[in-house]
Amino acid sequence: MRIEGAAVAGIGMVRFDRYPDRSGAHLARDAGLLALRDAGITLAEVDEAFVGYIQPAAMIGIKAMKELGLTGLPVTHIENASATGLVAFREAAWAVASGRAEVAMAIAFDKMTDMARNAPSRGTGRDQLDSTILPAAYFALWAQRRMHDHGTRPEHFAAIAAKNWNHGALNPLSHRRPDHTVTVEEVLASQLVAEPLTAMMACPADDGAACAIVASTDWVRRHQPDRRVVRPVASALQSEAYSPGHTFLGPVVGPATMTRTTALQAYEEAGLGPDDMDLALCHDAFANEELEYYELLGFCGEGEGERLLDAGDTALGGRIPFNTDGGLIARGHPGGPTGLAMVHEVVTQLRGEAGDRQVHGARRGLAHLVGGGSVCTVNLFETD
Amino acid sequence: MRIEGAAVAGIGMVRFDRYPDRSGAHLARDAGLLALRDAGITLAEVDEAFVGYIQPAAMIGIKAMKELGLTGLPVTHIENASATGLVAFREAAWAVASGRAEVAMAIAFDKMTDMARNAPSRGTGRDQLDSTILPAAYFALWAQRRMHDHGTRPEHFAAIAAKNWNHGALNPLSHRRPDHTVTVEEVLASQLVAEPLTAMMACPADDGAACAIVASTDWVRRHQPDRRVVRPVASALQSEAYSPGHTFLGPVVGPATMTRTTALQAYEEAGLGPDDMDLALCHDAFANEELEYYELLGFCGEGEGERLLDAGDTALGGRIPFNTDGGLIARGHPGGPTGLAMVHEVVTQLRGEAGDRQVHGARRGLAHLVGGGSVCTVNLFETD
Amino acid sequence: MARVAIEEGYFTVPDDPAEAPRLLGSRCGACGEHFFPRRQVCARCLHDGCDDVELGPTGRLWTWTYVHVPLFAKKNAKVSAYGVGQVDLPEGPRVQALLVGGPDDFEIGMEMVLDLETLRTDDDGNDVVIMRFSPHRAAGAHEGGERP
Amino acid sequence: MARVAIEEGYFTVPDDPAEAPRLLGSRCGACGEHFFPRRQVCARCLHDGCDDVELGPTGRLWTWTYVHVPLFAKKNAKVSAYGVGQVDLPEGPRVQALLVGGPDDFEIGMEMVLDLETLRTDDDGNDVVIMRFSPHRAAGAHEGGERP
Ligand SMILES: [Zn+2]
Ligand SMILES: [Zn+2]
Repeated sequence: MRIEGAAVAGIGMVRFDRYPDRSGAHLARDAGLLALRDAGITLAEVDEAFVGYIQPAAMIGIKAMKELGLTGLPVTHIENASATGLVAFREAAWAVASGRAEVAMAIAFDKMTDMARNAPSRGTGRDQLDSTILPAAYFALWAQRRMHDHGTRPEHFAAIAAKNWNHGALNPLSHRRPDHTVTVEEVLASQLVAEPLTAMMACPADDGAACAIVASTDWVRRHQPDRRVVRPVASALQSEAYSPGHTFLGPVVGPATMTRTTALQAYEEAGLGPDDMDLALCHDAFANEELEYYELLGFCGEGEGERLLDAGDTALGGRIPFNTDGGLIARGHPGGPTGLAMVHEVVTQLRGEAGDRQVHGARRGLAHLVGGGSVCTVNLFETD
Repeated sequence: MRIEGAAVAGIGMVRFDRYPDRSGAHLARDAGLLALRDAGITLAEVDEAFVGYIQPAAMIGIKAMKELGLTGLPVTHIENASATGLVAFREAAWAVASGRAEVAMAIAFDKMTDMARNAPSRGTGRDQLDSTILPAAYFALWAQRRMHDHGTRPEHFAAIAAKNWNHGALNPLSHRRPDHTVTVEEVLASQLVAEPLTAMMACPADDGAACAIVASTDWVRRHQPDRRVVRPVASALQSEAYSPGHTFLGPVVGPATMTRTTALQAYEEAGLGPDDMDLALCHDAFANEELEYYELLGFCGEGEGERLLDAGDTALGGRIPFNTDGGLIARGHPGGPTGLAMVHEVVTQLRGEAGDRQVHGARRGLAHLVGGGSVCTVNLFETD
Repeated sequence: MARVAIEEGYFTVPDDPAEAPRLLGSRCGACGEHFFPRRQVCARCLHDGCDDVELGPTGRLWTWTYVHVPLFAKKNAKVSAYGVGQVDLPEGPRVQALLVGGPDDFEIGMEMVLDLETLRTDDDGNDVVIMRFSPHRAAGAHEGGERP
Repeated sequence: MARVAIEEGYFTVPDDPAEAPRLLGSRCGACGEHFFPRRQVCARCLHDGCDDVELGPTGRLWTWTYVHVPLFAKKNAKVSAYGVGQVDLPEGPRVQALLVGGPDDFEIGMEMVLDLETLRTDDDGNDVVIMRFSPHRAAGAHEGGERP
C-alpha cells in the first residue's frame, strides 16, 4: 500500500566511527537534536517515537529517548537486524500516514564496537552448531557461487568496494574518508577474509546514531515553505519466503531473491519502476552484494550486473549511482542506525544539498537493506 | 485516535509455566498455531506480524516466526519491557486500522527462567550504580509510601494477592492454580521479599507464549459469522512525562500517575469511561500496584482503593473485577507474552467463553501494563 | 589507597574520607530545574544547555524498603539484606540509592546524608566506592522538620 | 569414551566411529518436502505435521568459502582458518556447515559426505562432536555427476 501524506521533516546523524567514550544514549541524543533542529522543533512537537537498536538489550531505547526530554510521547523499540533503521522509519511513516501521529520520530543507535567486544568468548566460529557461519563467510558463499555461475572476478567486487570508498571521501559524514583514490589493486591487496572477499570489501565495525523525523505533508509544507519536500512513498518489508535451497541453520539473510520480490512490491505500491530512480542505497556490507542487487532491484537483467558496473553506471556521475554516501563499506554500518543514515542521504540528495557528491536533478531515490533472520526492505522516496 | 475497523480474529496461548525443555521459538509456534486455528486460517492469510520479546537478543523473533511457516510476510520485533505484548498488539491493530494489512498477527514469547539464570553474575543487587533497585524493591517503595500516606496495611496488599491467586484457580491457563482458597494470612506468612511485600504478593518467573490475530472487522464478520466480534477501540501508549520527584537512576517504571494520563487518553479516544468497563486487567507484578491502579484507572477516587477492595468490587462477582484470569501474580508474567495473555483473557470474557470465571454480560474490558524505562499502555476492547 | 568511584560522573570522592561526597547533577540554564544524574537537555523545558552543579549531600527520605531476598527469583543469592530508598534533595531531584542501616532505622521524612561505601579493591589497589544514604544522626527525624 | 553431539536433535552419533552420521530432518506428511533441521510445520505447504526422517549422509557442494580471519572484526581470534559451505542433500535440503580441508580442496558440484569432528572432552569424559562435510574421495567431483 502506498504511503500517503507523509514527508520527511528533519534528519540528523552522528558520523559513524568508534566512540569508546560516548554512550549509545548520548549518540542518540546528539542525532536526535540535529534532526529536531533540522525540523525546527523540539521534542514537545513529536507525537510518537520509534527507537531502533540491534544490541541485545531491553528498555534502553526509552532511556535514550529520555536524554532528549520527557514529554510523555509513546516510545517503542523496533528491531529487525541490519534492516532496523529503515523499519523504524517505516513505522514512523505509517504512524503519520494512518493519522495517529502528526509528527513521528525514527531514531536509532548502536555500538558495534561494544557488541564485538562483548560477544560470547566461545564464539570461535566453529564450536556452536548455529553459529558456524559468520556474515563474511555467508556473503562469501554468495560471491563464490556467482563467480561459478557468471564468471564474475574478484576485480568486480573490488571495483565496487573502491567506488564506495571513493564516494565516502566526498561525504563529511562517512566513517571512511580516504585521502587518496582507492584502487581495485589496493582493495584486492588487503587482508583476505573469506574467499574471495578482502577486508576492504567489507564494512567496518563502528558506533553511531541517526534520526529522521516524519510529519504530515501538510505540516512540512506549512513549516518548511522554502525547502523541497521529500516524501516516502513506499516501504515494502518482507521476510523469507520458502523456496528450494533455503538454508535454515546458521546465520542467514535469506536468498538474494528476497530483494527482487521486495523491490517489486515497493515499485508496485508506489506506481514507479527502477527507471524512475535517480540514486540507490543498498546493503553493501560486503561488496559482492551490491552487484547482486543491481539485478535484483531491477536496474539490469540477470547476469548483467558486471556490465552495468564496468560502464560506470553505478558510480557518481553514472546513470544510477549506488551508495553515493559511501555505503555500508565507507559510511559505515553500526547496525540499527544504518537505515536512518540511508534516509539521511536520500533526503540530502533529493533536497539538492549533497555538495560534492550531489546527483544532479535527483528527484527519486531508493533505500534497501537486508537483515539477518531474514528480512528485506525496499523504501522509495520522491520530491516534487 | 480511536482504532476503527479492527477486530480480534484469533487468540492462543501456551499456559505460562517453567519449560526447561522447550525453546522460546517452539513455545511461540504453539501459541501461534492455536491462534491461527482459533481464527480458522493458516499463516498464508496473515499479511504482517509483530513479534514481541524482552530477552536481550536480536533476530530471534523472525526465527520463531519461521517455525510457523515461510510465507514472506513482513515481520518486525517490538519491545517495550513488560508492556511488550500489548504494544505488539497495538501495532497489529494499527496495521489493520491503517489498511496496510487485512490480517495482522501479534505474537510474543519469553523465557524468564533463562533470563534469571543468565543474568550477569555480578548482579548482587548492590555493586552496580544503575542496578541497585530490583523490581520488588522498587514497588515496595510505592507500597511503603502508600502506607504512610493513606494508612494502607499489608493486609490490603495480601487481600489483592489472595484474590488473584483464587482467580487463577478458575483459569485452566493460569500458571498458579491453588488447590485451596488462598487466604490473607497465607499470603502474609510467605517469605518477606522487600518490606512490606511477600513472595505470594509477587508474580512468578515463568516461560510462555501468546498470540492474537487482528483482522478488519469486515473480515471477521465474514469469516466468523456465529461469534461475538471483539474490537480493540483504543490503545494509548505513553512514556514518562517529567514531573518533580522523577527518579532517573535505577530501574523504574515511572511515576504511578503515568497510568492516570494514559487511561484518560484511552477513554477519550474511545469515547468511553471507567463506568463503561465490565472487567480490567492490570500490571499486578506486585499486589500493591493493583490498589494504585484502581484509582489511577478511574474506578474510584484517590485514597478510596482500599474501600473498593474491601467491598469486594474488584473480585469476580463484584462491580469491576480485576485480573479475572489470575493476573501477573497467578496467571504469570513471562515478559513479552504477558500483554497478549491479557488480550486472550479480555477476548475470552467478551466472547462469553470464560467458563467458571465468566463476568456475566461483559461487553467492555480494559488491559493495562507498565514497562520499565518507563512506559504505560491502556487498551480498551468492546463487543456488540 | 586512593578511593575511586564505581562509575565516573555520578558523585564526588573527596580526598578527606570524613568529608561527605556530593552528587554530580545539572541545572537548566533556562528554567533553573535541577537534575541528577547529569543531563544536557532539560527534562522540564527541553532547553539544550544544562550546567554542571553539585547537589546534596543531605536530603529527606521520601520512601524506603528493606530487601530481604536481594536476588528474588534468582537462586544463587549470596548477598545479605539491604535497604533502598528515595531521597529528596533540597535542590529538587529525588534520588534512588542504597541505604545504610537495618529495617528499624528508617522513617519517611527523616533527614539523610550521602556517604560512600567501599565495595572492593581494584587491580591498582584503589578502594572502589559506591554512594549510599545514611540517617543523619545530628538532624531531627520527624517529618516537616526544617532543612538544615 | 562415548561420543555426544554438541547439541541434540541435529545429527546421529553412530556407535561405530567408522559409520557416517546422518542428519535428523523432517518430511512433510502432506506435500513430501524434506527439511533440515527438524520442524513441525511444513515451510512449503504449512501443513502441521512433519515426520522425523534421517537425511544424507552425502550431498553435493552448492558453494563454499574458506575463512582466513575466523573472528573478523573481533580482535582476540585464536582459532585457525576453516572452510564453510552449503551442501545440497539428495532429499532436497541445502545445509550450511563446516567443511574439512584447505582452500584448494573444494570445487562447486563435488560430492561431499558428512562426518563428525571431536571438539573437546566434556566433564563426564565424553567426546563432544560437531557435524561437518568432507569431500567424498570415492565419488566423482565433477558437476552433473550422478548421485550415488
Ligand atoms: Zn529547563
Ligand atoms: Zn508440506
